[in-house]
Amino acid sequence: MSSSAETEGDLAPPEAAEPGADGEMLYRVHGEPVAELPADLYIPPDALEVFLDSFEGPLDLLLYLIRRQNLDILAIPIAEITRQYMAYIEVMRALRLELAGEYLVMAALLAEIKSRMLLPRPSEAQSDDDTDPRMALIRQLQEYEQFKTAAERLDELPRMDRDVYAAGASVEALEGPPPPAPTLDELMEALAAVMHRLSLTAHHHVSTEQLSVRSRMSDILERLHPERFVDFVTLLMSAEGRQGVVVSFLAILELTKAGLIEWGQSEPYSPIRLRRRGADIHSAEVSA
Amino acid sequence: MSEGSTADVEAEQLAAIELALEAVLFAAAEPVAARDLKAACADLGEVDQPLLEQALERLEAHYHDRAIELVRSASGYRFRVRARFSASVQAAQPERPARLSRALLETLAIIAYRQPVTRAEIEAVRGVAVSSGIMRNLQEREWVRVVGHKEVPGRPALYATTRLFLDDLGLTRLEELPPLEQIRDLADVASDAGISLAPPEVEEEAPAPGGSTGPDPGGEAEARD
Amino acid sequence: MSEGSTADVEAEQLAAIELALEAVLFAAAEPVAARDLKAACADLGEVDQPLLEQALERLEAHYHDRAIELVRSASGYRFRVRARFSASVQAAQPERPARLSRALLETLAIIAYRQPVTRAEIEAVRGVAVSSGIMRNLQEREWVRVVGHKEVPGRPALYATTRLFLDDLGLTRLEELPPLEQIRDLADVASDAGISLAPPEVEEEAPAPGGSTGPDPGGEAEARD
Repeated sequence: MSSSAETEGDLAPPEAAEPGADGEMLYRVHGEPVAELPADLYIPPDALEVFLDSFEGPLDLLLYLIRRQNLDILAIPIAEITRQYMAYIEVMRALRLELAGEYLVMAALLAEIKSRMLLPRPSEAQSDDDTDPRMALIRQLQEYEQFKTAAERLDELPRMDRDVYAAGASVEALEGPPPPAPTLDELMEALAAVMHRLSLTAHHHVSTEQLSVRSRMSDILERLHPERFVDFVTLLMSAEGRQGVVVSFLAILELTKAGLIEWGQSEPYSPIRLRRRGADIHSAEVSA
Repeated sequence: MSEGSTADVEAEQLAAIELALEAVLFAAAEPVAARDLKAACADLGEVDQPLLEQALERLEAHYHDRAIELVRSASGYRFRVRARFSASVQAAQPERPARLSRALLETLAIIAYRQPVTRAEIEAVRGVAVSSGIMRNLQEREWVRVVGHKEVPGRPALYATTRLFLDDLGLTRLEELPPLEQIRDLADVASDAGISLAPPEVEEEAPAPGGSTGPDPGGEAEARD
Repeated sequence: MSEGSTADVEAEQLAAIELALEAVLFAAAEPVAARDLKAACADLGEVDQPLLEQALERLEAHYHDRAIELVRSASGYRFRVRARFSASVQAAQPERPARLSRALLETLAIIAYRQPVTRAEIEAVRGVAVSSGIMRNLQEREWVRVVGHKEVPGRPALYATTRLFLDDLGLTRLEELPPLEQIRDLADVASDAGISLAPPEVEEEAPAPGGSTGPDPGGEAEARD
């Protein structure tokens, strides 16, 4: 491997100082020996996972390896780059990081290119044209870099609702035909579409609290003030019977859980009171 | 001389405040409370109530002859289009959309089921941004109202549905909406039957190679509040 | 005398048009197309393109020193807060949208510059699979849509960007996207590097963004809803 790296010429082989294969120290992660890390391959081992995530694929990783050494894509020292690429892949596999198949395909391609370059070239003149096995890869890398740069520039453009904001005014005062009301079907279909999408992102979960509770949460929140406490009992709306009390109670618990209201009692056994959490919350903590 | 320059500095500050308020009021989806207006001027020196009101008066005067006006309501300040331009605005709307937009319906549905809910929470569920225009629209149709503010930085508004929303749907209580489980079933049935509830190109999740770097609507819900 | 009054009448008409446009632009949640702006002035006499543009120029000039500006993007005209006032807006509503992942941005860039393009073609450029989540996200933002199907086995969907994509970036045409970096002609550089290479049939795509392969953004108007 080192001999072929030298034939590349334009890459000062950093492994010159490297001890022989037997003398290399083994990397241990979670007590398990993993692959050797070349001297010039510095990554904090615990950062590998993050590191892998920061690449968008094998092309991105290759570009990184090339750019890191200020090399021209057009003159990839295949042997050296392949060696470094393989080292990353080995470490990732040893760490049992989930490695997308594309990384392995690229590894195979690099190995193939490398072996083809070791073969003596046919001597015919036309061979110069299309036998350099690096060409297809070089083109692919160039194209990928082109779009990678384009993506960065796209992200830098001022974007609506992130960097700039639309200016609008209320149309409340305007007269006109009443807007169409949503039908229940339309609303349900819209919600079903949202839920369908959510079901595709497995980790997401829409809680299925009762609507009566959610609606009561809104009502109670609106009745509360940040400056003034309201008697807990009056919020239970006992006029609605047992059901109403239960719903109100659950709503108050939910609001508490969400950190939207706070409880107070001026002294033990005095009536429990509630208020909306407000900005003046800190100055009023005496009530606790 | 020094008096003159102090006055100049003050006039400059006032002008700067006026413009900052203008920016905030035009960008907002609902009336902006005085305290939030002050927060917007944080970089412009001490802004007390009289100074704020002075700037608001200047702003109001500036739009005196224009098509919009600065109005104050119980919940704060906002710009609105003057009533006498109703005909022009109506004439500009090509053919009144027979149906409400999907983004608006989804937003409305999420508010109905998740209320009281912040805009960031709605966005986390939908996976994409909800425009100020939609929030303004829903409030002006009086289907949605602000019932409070969440006590986190920025004090985002908490949205809930209104009485009129129920009336327009022909319901008397929110509980008459189908339970979520039923809608989930509807979504399942639709996908089993190969019916794509919008968007049309829904496919099943592939093991994303850039997985953890990809946008994560679910994870954001927690992270955002 | 009569000449003077004609001029007065014209000036009055222009002022009235300016205000009607102002009302319409502030009332709309989205950019307003020129033809809808003309429709808004239906009661104000004959309004042709030059007159409309004159009124728009006046409107733009009126906001010259203000916090908002009249801008033109793909779908039409809109008012927006000037970028230097963004900080004030963010101070009042600091819920900022989540960052877009690199995977999403790269996918979007390929679609924008190569459209119409299939998912397989995107994957070929990126060297990795494109997750369904990303394609869905782009479509939910209404930045990307399916414009047709490629007539090859499987009839894969062809993706293109929308007007909203341009609107959200403040662009009027695809050609305004930053130009793609030129791929260096391999033949020129290769000899320096001592590399032998294939004839430069390398890149068939025109380096100009959207150039010949990009769809006409105007053509999207009909298809969008």
